[in-house]
Amino acid sequence: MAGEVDPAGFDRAVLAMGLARIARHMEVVADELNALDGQLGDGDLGVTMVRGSRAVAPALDDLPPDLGKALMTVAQGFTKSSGSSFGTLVATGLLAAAKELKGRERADWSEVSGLLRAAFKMMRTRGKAELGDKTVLDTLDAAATATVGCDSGPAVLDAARRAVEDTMDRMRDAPAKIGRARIFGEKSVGLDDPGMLAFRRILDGLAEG
Amino acid sequence: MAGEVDPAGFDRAVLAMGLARIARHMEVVADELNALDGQLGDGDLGVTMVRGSRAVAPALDDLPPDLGKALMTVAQGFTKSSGSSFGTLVATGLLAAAKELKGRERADWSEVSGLLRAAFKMMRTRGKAELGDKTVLDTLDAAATATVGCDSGPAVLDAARRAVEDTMDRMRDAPAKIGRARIFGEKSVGLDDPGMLAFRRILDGLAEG
Amino acid sequence: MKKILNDPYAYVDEMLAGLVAAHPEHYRLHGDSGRVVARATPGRQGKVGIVSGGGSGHLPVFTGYVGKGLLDACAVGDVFASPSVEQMADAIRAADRGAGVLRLYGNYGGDIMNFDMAGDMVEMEDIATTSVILADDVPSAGPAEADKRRGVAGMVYAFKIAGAVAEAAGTDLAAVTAAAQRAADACRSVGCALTPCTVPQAGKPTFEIGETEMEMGMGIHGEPGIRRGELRPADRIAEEMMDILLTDRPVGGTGRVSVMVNSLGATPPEELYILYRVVKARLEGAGAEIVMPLVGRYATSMEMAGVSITLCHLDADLEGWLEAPAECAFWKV
Amino acid sequence: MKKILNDPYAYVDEMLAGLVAAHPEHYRLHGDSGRVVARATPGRQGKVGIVSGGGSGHLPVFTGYVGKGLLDACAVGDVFASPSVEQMADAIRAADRGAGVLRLYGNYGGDIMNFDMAGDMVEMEDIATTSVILADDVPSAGPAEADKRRGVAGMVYAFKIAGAVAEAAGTDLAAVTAAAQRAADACRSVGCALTPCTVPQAGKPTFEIGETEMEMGMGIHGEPGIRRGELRPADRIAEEMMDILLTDRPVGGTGRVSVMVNSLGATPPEELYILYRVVKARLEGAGAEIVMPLVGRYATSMEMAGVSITLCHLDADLEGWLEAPAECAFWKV
Ligand SMILES: Nc1ncnc2c1ncn2[C@@H]1O[C@H](COP(=O)(O)OP(=O)(O)O)[C@@H](O)[C@H]1O
Ligand SMILES: Nc1ncnc2c1ncn2[C@@H]1O[C@H](COP(=O)(O)OP(=O)(O)O)[C@@H](O)[C@H]1O
Ligand SMILES: [Mg+2]
Ligand SMILES: [Mg+2]
Ligand SMILES: [Mg+2]
Ligand SMILES: [Mg+2]
Repeated sequence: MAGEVDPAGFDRAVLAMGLARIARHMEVVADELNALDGQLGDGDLGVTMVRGSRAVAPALDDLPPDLGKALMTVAQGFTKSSGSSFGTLVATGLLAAAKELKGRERADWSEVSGLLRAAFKMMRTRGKAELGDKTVLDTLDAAATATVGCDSGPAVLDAARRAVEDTMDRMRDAPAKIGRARIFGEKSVGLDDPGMLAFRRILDGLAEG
Repeated sequence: MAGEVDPAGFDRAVLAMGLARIARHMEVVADELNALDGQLGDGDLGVTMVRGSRAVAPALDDLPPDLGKALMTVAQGFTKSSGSSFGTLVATGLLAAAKELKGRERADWSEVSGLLRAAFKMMRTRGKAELGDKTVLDTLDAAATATVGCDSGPAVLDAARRAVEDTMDRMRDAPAKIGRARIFGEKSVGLDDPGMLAFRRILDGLAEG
Repeated sequence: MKKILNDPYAYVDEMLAGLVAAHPEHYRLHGDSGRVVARATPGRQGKVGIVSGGGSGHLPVFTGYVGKGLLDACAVGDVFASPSVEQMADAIRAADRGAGVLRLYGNYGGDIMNFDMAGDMVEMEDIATTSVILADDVPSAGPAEADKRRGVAGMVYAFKIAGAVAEAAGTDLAAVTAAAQRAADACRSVGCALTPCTVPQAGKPTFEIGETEMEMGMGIHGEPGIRRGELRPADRIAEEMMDILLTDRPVGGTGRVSVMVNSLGATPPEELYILYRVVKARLEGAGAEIVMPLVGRYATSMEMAGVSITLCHLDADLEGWLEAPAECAFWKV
Repeated sequence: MKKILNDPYAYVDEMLAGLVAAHPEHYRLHGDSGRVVARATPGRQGKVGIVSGGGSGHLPVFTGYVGKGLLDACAVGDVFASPSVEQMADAIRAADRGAGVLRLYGNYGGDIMNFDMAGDMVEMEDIATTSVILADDVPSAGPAEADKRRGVAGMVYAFKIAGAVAEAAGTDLAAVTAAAQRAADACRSVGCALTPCTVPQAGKPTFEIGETEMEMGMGIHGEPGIRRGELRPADRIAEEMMDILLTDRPVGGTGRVSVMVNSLGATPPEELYILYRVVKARLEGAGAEIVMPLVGRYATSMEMAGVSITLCHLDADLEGWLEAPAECAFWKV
């Protein structure tokens, strides 16, 4: 953090700091995620997030300056550490963002919305889910939309968190239509989708000091 | 039963009558035998005796006049109907007696002791048990000894029953040394040997009108 | 549910260590993850590779079927959990003999995502891949949504048939893929569970069921079935299962059918043979001729009690491939 | 203990009906009792016959091992009960190809009596018989009373070895009997039970055991073992079992040993492989070289959970016979 603060954008140092915050927060919320996933699936979502972040941690201190390569490195942590759907989706989203930022050492906060959109698209292709299926995709789509035009870190984060929260409230009573939760059918009504909650907790982690 | 009564001996008619009585009595005591065998083994001794007697029943009305052949027929009922040890031992004892009586249509009651002795010997060879192992052999040996010189049906039966009863009282607190009961070791102490009880119930059946 | 194990988190790694130690003539570990099993003696250069993968706890599925005339390699996940993308990519690499690799596995979202992503990864290494996904579990979705059905024991037929085609000289990736797809399309399965099993890391049974109950149509991970009720006599269970299978796809075509009566784990072969009487009678009553019946433990859920029945509707090609020689530690044809 | 069956009294007959219906190329019923299984294709004229028999509920033991290079015929009793004398005599007749018949079975009083008596019966028909009785279950009696030990999974090695010798041209009854005796002498087994099983006709478990207990040395019908206690980790269970086996008979001679890690029924292969790591390490640590390890379900007690380990100490002859080809529905060598 020797450089000056750049309120309009981020580089690998800011990225590393954000990832470290997320990693710390995942340790805190792991049980909560496991428990919710356990009600509708196999109860490993917290484990997935913790393993993934821990796999990434050693690389944070010297991420490549190229933001694309940096995000690739982070994605690999998730493809290696676990076979759970959410880990693969996270890796897929990171790869999509990585492609967008390839060759660049700095990006504007105003680009984040586009990165979220890119991640959303590739994750939708990978998982073959649709909007409305009550998956992490619904919150990601909402976040991408809500952050359009946000040009500071706090603005982006704020808008994204609000959008995710609203989406979760809106969809809580819908039935899950994909993944393990689908087989529980009606049981998913009234319960949050675990993947949505995980995304929310990622944003919470970024917001924590 | 058209012929005169022969107080000194028996033929196939007397044999058939005796077997019919035993068969009837086995139906009565089956549960008792199963229960005792169940405490020390597989609980099938009553079933074995009932199946065996039922298998013999159809042949009783025209047993061959040759007492040897008649006893062979009875033995076969037991070798076919079940694989349980006691069934095979009964068949073995019957075969031994059959060999002794081969070619004869009548035998003296005074010969019964010798027949029991022959049965005892062949059953001992077959089962490789020794006197004192707490099996049917101990009662059979006692009955063979006690009936020496008895020359009427009632005398034979009386002596045999008393000998069996005494032997059971004497051996009740000994541990079983052979068969399934052996593996229960100390548990057999204080319990009658199921095979001894079966022999006693056979004699009881003969004594019943 | 008592289990013989050490650290639940070491369950799969120790299991694989024992597997390759016991059968070094069949299996070897490939790569760094410790979770890829490949043939001890690789197929000939130029052979189309066949790879499978999925969660552990189903032996012989998946890993057990690595062998000549069957799979080339397999990625092994934790119990009932998908292998990672990296492990799947490694398995594809292990299976590659220069003629491309067929990914042949069951219809589970996580496995599909991961195998797809693994395919993208090896594409950059110039390994061509195709996919055939088994979706044979009839009760898991209606005929209109047949592509949502889960993949269960029909997998074994697909491994066998695709494996035979890949072994034959001069067959390319398209041919092996097409044959695998025909095998997948030919299979219909139904399961019936009597007891759950326990995932070692979870430490508790996958579901609850009464002392005298059974659940018809239940999935191999304890996915809910279509009817729960009192345990019925064997013959009625077999009748109900055959009804489900023959309603979904009646005997037709050549009339030649292979049938698998499979224990989900704890159910002993004695009970499978009792069921087989009715299965055979029903098939013959429907005009079928039974080819190579398989009765035993071919696709399991550890110590779950229950059975599954799979029909593989054959044509002359499929029948020939099914009967071609094959060999792994669990099955020799 | 849930079971898939119809009338418990029809269990064995229906099981056999299914067995021969599923594998007509291997098995046929012989005689009137419906309880004698013989090879579908009898051995050559002049071959020494090998017959076994005993209670049902142990598949593949006994009936399953009828086949080329194995048994010629088998008498099948009710579950855990001896076949009748007549059935055994019929099985001997079915096995006879004019060169006499070896009776090869386990050390249980009822079976011995019945097989002896059956031998007497067929003697009158000029069929010569010999007997070799397996007594491989180490914990069932001390070394001084080794002849009182029960017969368990070692049987499978004896079937295999005697079967190979009988198949070879020019071997007579004495040679086959001697080889079988050598095989029987070479085997040592120990079992460890986690749960009981249920005899269909009895309808209740063979014994009771706590939710977290195991019993070391327990017999395959639930005969009491030598130590009951808390379920231990897999590695410690394997260590204890290997201690028992290697104390009774250390590795010696050629140092070549075959080992069977056998599920008693419900215990899945995953757990057997976890155990196998330690079994192998212990054997190699004792200077042994492992030949043809067998990991699977070779001798069971229906749905009992637990394992047995059998060592077969080999010499060059035994090793050759063990590896000779053989084939039945449950095992191909
Ligand atoms: N095909 C899919 N498309 C989009 N999101 C998915 C898909 N499958 C699962 N998810 C998301 O992942 C979450 C579950 O993740 P995870 O627990 O890792 O799954 P599993 O353990 O079943 O592999 C779900 O709550 C959902 O948000
Ligand atoms: N080897 C033997 N020698 C003499 N008697 C025996 C022998 N084995 C069993 N018995 C007798 O048979 C009785 C048990 O008979 P049964 O219930 O038919 O045995 P199982 O069911 O174990 O085959 C025992 O109580 C004993 O009296
Ligand atoms: Mg999950
Ligand atoms: Mg998961
Ligand atoms: Mg009994
Ligand atoms: Mg009995």
